[in-house]
Amino acid sequence: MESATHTEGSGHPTAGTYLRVFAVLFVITVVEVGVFYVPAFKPLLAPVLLTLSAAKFALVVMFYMHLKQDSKFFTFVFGGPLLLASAVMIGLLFLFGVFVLGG
Amino acid sequence: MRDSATVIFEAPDAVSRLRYWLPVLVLGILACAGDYQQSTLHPASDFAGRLDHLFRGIFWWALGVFVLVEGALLVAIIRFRRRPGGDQPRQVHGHTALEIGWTIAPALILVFIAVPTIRAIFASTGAATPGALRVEVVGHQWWWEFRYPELGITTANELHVPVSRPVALEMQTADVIHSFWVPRLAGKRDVIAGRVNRLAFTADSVGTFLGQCAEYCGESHANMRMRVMVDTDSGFAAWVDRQTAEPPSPDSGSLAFQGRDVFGRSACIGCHMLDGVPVARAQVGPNLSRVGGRATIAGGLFPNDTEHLRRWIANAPAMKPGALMPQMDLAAEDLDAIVAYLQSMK
Amino acid sequence: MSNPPSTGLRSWLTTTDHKRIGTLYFWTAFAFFLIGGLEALIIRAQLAQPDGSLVSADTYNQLFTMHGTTMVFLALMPMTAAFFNWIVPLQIGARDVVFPRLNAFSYWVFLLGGLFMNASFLIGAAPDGGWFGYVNLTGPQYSPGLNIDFWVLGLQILGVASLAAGFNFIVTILNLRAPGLTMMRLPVFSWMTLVTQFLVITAFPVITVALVFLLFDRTFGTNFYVPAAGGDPVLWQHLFWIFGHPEVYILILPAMGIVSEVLPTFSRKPLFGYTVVVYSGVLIGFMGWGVWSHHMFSVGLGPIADSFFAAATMLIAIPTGVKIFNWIATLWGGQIRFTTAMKFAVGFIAMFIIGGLSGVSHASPPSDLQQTDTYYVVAHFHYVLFGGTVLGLFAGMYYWIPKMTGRLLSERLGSWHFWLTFIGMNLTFFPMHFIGLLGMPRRIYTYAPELGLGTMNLVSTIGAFVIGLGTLALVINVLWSRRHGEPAGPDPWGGATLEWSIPSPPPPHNFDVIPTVTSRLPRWTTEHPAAPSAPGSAVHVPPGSWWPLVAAAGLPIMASAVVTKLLALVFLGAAVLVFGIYRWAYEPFEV
Amino acid sequence: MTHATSMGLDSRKLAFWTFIGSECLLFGSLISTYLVYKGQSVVGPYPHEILNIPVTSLSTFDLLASSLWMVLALAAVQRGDMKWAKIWLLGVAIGGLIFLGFQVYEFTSFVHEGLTLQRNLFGASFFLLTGTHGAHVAVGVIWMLTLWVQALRGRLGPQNAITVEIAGLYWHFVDVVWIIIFTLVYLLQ
Ligand code: HEA
Ligand code: HEA
Ligand code: HEC
Ligand code: CUA
Ligand SMILES: [Cu+2]
Repeated sequence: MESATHTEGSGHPTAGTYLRVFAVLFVITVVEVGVFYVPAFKPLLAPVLLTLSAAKFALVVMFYMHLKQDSKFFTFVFGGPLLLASAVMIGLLFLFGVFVLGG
Repeated sequence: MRDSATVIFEAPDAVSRLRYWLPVLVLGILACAGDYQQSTLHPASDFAGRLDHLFRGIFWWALGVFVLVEGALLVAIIRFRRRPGGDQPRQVHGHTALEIGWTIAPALILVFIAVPTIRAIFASTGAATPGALRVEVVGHQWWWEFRYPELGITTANELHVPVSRPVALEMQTADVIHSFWVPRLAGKRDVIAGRVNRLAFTADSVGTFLGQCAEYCGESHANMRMRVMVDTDSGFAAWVDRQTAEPPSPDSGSLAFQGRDVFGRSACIGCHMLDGVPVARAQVGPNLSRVGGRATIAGGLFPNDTEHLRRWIANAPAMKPGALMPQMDLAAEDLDAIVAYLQSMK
Repeated sequence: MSNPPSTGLRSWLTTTDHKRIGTLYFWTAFAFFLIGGLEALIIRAQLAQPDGSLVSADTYNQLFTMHGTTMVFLALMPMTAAFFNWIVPLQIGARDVVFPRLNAFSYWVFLLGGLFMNASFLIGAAPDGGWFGYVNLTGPQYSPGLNIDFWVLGLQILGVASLAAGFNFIVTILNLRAPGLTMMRLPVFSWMTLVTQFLVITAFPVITVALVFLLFDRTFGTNFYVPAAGGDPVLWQHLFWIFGHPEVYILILPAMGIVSEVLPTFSRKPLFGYTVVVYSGVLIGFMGWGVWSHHMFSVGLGPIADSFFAAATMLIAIPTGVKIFNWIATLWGGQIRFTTAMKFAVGFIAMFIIGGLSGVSHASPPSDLQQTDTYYVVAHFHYVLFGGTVLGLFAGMYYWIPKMTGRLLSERLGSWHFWLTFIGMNLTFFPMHFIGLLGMPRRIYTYAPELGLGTMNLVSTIGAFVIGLGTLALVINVLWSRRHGEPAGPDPWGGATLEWSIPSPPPPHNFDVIPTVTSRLPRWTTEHPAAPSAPGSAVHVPPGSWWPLVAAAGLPIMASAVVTKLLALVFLGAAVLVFGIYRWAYEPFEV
Repeated sequence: MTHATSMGLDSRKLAFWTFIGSECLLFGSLISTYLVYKGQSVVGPYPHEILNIPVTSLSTFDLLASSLWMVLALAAVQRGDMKWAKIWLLGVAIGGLIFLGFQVYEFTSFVHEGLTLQRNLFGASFFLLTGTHGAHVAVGVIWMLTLWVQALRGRLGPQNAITVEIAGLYWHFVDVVWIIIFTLVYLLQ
C-alpha cells in the first residue's frame, strides 16, 4: 500500500463492457417501470424495486466508476460514508415510526 | 495499574454502607447548609425517587473510577518525575494482557450501570395507572396552563394535586418547545408541537414544590416558573370545590363590582377567560376565573399581591421581558378596580 | 520558479503555504477565543448573584448563543485547524498539504463566515436561539428578526470551510507521507487528524441539510419545521445531533492527538499501546455516529430508542477509557519533565476523566431526565471542552509554538498560565455540578434567590475571572516570546517525530530532502536519518494565489442577500465564486 | 502533476472519492427527510396524485444513457481519440440538459397542479431533494461543457485524462443518486 507511483488509466474496461452494462441497466429500468404497472406485484413492489435499484447502483459504481478494478481504498472511502448514510436513514425511519418494530 | 482493574470489583462491607452515605455526604454538604427548593437530590415522589436512586448508583461507580484512575495518574506523576541523572527509562511499547484487562474492566462496570438504567427506563414511561388524577399540561410562552378534564378546572402556573394519589400528566405546547420540570417530583419531559407527552408520579409528602421550564423557549425562558401544591386529600377536595363553585360575584357598588365592568369592556377579554364575565372567553392568556386564589402571577414570578398585580396589569412587559400581554392604557381608578375584582375571584 | 513574496500584506492574502495559513488560523482562532471568553465573562458576571441585572434577557440570550457558537466553530475547531496546518505536513514529511490553494480557500471562507456571523452584533441582532438552534423557536414565526438568519448563514459558510479542509487533510495524510512512513508509523496526532476529518466530511453535510430546511422555512415559507403543516420540530433535533455528536468528537480527538504526542516526549518513553490508542480513536469516531439521541432523552422517544442510545453511549466509555489508561501507562516508569506543555497534558487527562464520568451519568436516560438542560450538563461539557480540548490545545501551543516561531514561550509565565487556568476552571465548573443538581436550569439570564444557589454561582463567577487572568498570562506569553523568547533550535524537547528534524521556524519548503522513515519514532531510534548528500529534486515553492480569497468572498456576498433582502447579491456572489474558481482552475500552479 | 504518492493513488481522485462519500450523507439526509415526511402532509396534492411515471421514466433513461456516453468519452480520451471524445462529452452535456428540461417541465406542471414549495411537506421535501439533485446535474453540465471547450482548444488528451475521469465520477454519482430517487420517490409511492 505504500509509496508506489500511481497506476491510473490502466485496466479500465473496454467500450464493449460499458455497452453490455448499459444494456443490463436499460433492461432493469424497463422491468422496474413495468413492475410498477402490474397490479399483481403490489405486495412485492418494495422488495423487488429495492433489489433492482440496488443492482443498478452497484453496476454503475462498479463498472462506470471503476470501483471493481480500482484500488479497494476507494471502495472504502465511498462505502464507509454510504453505510453511515444508510444506517442513519434506517435509524431515522425507525425513530419516526415509518417502520415499526416487529412488523 | 493492575490493581486498579481488580479492586473495582470488590465491595467490602464498609463500602456498601458508604455506598449510601458518601453520595449523600458529598452532594449534600452544601445541600444541608441551605434549603434547596428545586433540588433533584431530595425527591418527594416515587418517580423522582427512582431517578435519584439510579443516579446515586451511577455516582458511586463514577466516584470509584474517579478515585482509582486519578489516583493512578497522581502516583505516576509523583513517582516518575525526572530525577537528576536519571537514565533513559525503559522503552516499553505496550502490554497486551494489561490492555485487555482495562478494556474489560470498564465494560463490566458499564453492565452494572446499564442494567438498572434500562429497568428504570421501562418503569418510567409515564403510562398512567388506573385511578390516576388526569391533568393536561399546556406550555405557553412563558407560562403553564393546567387543565383537569375530569373536574372541569383550568388554572395557570400552580398545579394542585393530592398526596399519595397517582397523577398522570398529558403534556402539550401551544407554541414552541418547553420542558416541564419540578425536580422534587419528576424528571423533565419536553412539550413539543404535534405530540402529546406523558409523565406520571405519586407525591409522597405535602408541600409546595418549585419547578420551571427547562427547555430554552425564548426571551423569558428564565421566567417560566411554576409550583406544585401537594395537598392532603381534604385540602385538595376543598381546592377543587372552590374552583368549581359558582364564580363569586362582587357586591354592587363595590370597587370590585366596578372592576368587573371595566374588565368586561377592556382589551382583557380579547385574551382571557373569566367565568364571572361572560364575554371573557378568549384563551390566549391564563384563565383568570380564580386568579385571586393563586399565590403567584405571571409564571410564578411575582407574589399575587395588590402592588404586583397592579403593576403587572399596567405594564406586563416591563416586569417580564417579552411577555405577550401588552402594556395596557388604563386610568388609575380602572386599574384599581380591576385589581380589586381579580383579587376577589378566589 | 518565482518565489512568493515573503513579507507584506499581499504575501499574507495570497499565501498558499500551509505554515502561514496555519498562522492565520492560529491568530484568528485566538481572537475568537478571547471574544467567546469575553462573552462567557459577561454571562458569569450576570449570574454572579440571583436576580442579576447587568444585561437584559435579550442580550443574555444572544451572549450564550454566540458564546457557544463562537467557542465551538470559531475558536476551537479553527485552533485545531491551526495545528493541522502547521504540524501535519511536518510530521508526515511533506512540503505542503496536497491542495495548497484549497487550503487557503478554507481559511478565507472560515474568516469571512466568522466575521459575517459576528457582524450581527453591529446591528444588535446577534443569534439568540442557542447553539443548537432548536426549531420551532428559531422558525420565522417565533424568531422573525435577522438574528437567526445570521446564524444559519454563518454556519452554512463555516461548513464549506470545514468540508474543504476535510478533503484536503484526508488526502494529505493518506498520500503525502514520506517514504517508509506507513500508517502504523504515523504519529498519533496525524492519525487523530485523519479520523477527525472523516467525521467532518460525513457530519457536516447533515447539518447543511438541516440548515437549508431552516433557511427555506425562514426565507421562502416552506413548512419543514412548521407543526401546523405536519412538520416535526423533532426532525431538526435529530439532524442537528446526528451532526452535533460527531462534532464533539471532532473537537476532542485532535486534543487527544496532541496529548499523545506530548506525553511520550516528556516522559521520554514511547506511547504505551500505540496500536490500541490509534484504533480506539478510530472506534470513538465510528461509535460517535450511533449515539445522537442521548441529547434528546427528555423528548420522549420511547423506551426502546432510549435504551438503544443509552447503551450505545455507554459503550464509548470503553475506548475512551482505554486511551486514558494507555496515557497513564505511558507516564508510568518514565522520566517525566514538567514543562508547561506537560502540565497541560496531564491536566487534560485529569479533567477529561471528570467530564467523561459526568457524561456517563447523562448516558443513563432516567438519570439524565434530572440533569438535562441544567448546569450539570454545562459542567459536563465544560469539563470535556475546556478541561479537555482547551487544555489539550494549550499543551499543543507550548509544545509547538517554538517550532512555529523559533522561540520558546516563557516557562515562568506558562506556569502562571497553567495554575491560574487549572484552579480557575475547577472553581468555575466544579460547582456547576451542584448548581445543576440543586435545580438550576441552563440558559436562564436570572434565577430566583429562593433556589439558594447564589453563593455557588458567585464562586463559579470568581473562577471564570481567574481563568481570565490565566488567559491574560497566555496572551502576554505568546506576544512577548515572539520577540524575546529564547531561541528554540530545531528540537527543544527531544521529540521523536519528524517535525523536530528541521529548523524552527522551518524553511518555506520544510524539508531540503524528504526523509525516509524507518520507525514509529524516527528521531529516537535513528536520531538524524543519514541525509542523502545530493538534494533530491529541486525544491520548488509554489507561488501565491489571489483566487482562493476571491472565490471565498463570493459566499458571504451571497449570504448577505438574505439579510439585506437584495436578490441581486445572490447573483453577484455566485458570479464572484464561479469567476474565482475558474481563474483558480486555469491558473498555472505547480505544487 | 504526477507525483509519487504514498497510497499510489492520484490525489485528486482520492479527494474526489472522499467528496462523493460526503455527498452520500448530504443526499442521505435529504432522502431521509423525504421518507420521514411522506404521508405527513396535511393538504394535497399527494405523491400518487401527481408524480408522472412515464415522463420521469424517460428522463431516467436519458440520464442513464448520458452515463454511458460519459464512460465512452473517458475511454476515447484515454486512447487519444479526441474526435469521439468531443462528441461524447457534448453528448453528456446535452443529455444533462435534456434531463434538466424534463425537470423544468415537471416542476412547472406540478406548480400548475398546485404543488409548490410552500404548499405542503411533500412539496417542500420533494422539491428540495430533486432540486438539489437537479443543481448537481446543472453543475455537471457546466463541467462537461468546460471540458468540451478544453477539448476543442486541444488542451485535453490522454495526458490529462484524469480530469475527465473525475468529471465522470461526479456524473455517475449524480446518476446513481437518481437511481435511488427514482425508486424511492417515484416508484415506491
Ligand atoms: C469534547 C466534547 C465532548 C466529549 C468528548 C463528550 C463525551 C461524552 N459525552 Fe458529552 N456533551 C458535550 C461534549 C462532549 N461530550 C457537549 C458539548 C454536550 C452538550 C451539548 C448541549 O446540550 O449544548 C454534551 C452532552 C452530553 C449528553 C446529553 C446531556 C443532556 O443534554 O441531557 C450526554 C448524554 O449521554 C453526553 C454523554 C457523553 C459521554 C458518555 C461521553 C463519553 O465519550 C465520555 C467517555 C469518557 C469517560 C467515561 C472517562 C474515561 C473513562 C474511563 C476512566 C474508563 C472507566 C469508565 C467507566 C467504567 C465509566 N454528553
Ligand atoms: C467550546 C468550548 C467552550 C469553551 C472553551 C467555553 C468556555 C467557558 N464557558 Fe461556555 N459554553 C459552551 C462552550 C464553551 N465554553 C457551549 C457550547 C455552551 C452552550 C451554549 C448554549 O447553551 O447554546 C456554553 C455555555 C456556557 C454557560 C451557560 C450559559 C447558559 O446556559 O445560560 C456558561 C455559564 O457560566 C459558560 C461559561 C464559560 C466560561 C466561564 C468559560 C471560560 O472557560 C472562558 C475562559 C476564557 C476567557 C476568560 C477569555 C479571556 C478573555 C479575556 C482575558 C478578555 C480579553 C478580551 C478581549 C481583548 C476581546 N458557558
Ligand atoms: C394580547 C393578549 C392579552 C391581553 C389583551 C391581556 N392579557 Fe393578561 N395575560 C396575557 C398573557 C399571554 C399572560 C401570561 C403572561 C406570562 O405569564 O408570561 C397574561 C397574564 C395575565 C395575568 C396573570 C395571570 C397568572 O395567573 O399568572 C393577569 C392577572 C392578567 N393577565 C390580567 C389581564 C388584564 C386585567 C387585562 C386587561 C386589562 C389583560 N390581562 C389583558 C395576555 C393578555
Ligand atoms: Cu418555556 Cu423555557
Ligand atoms: Cu453527544
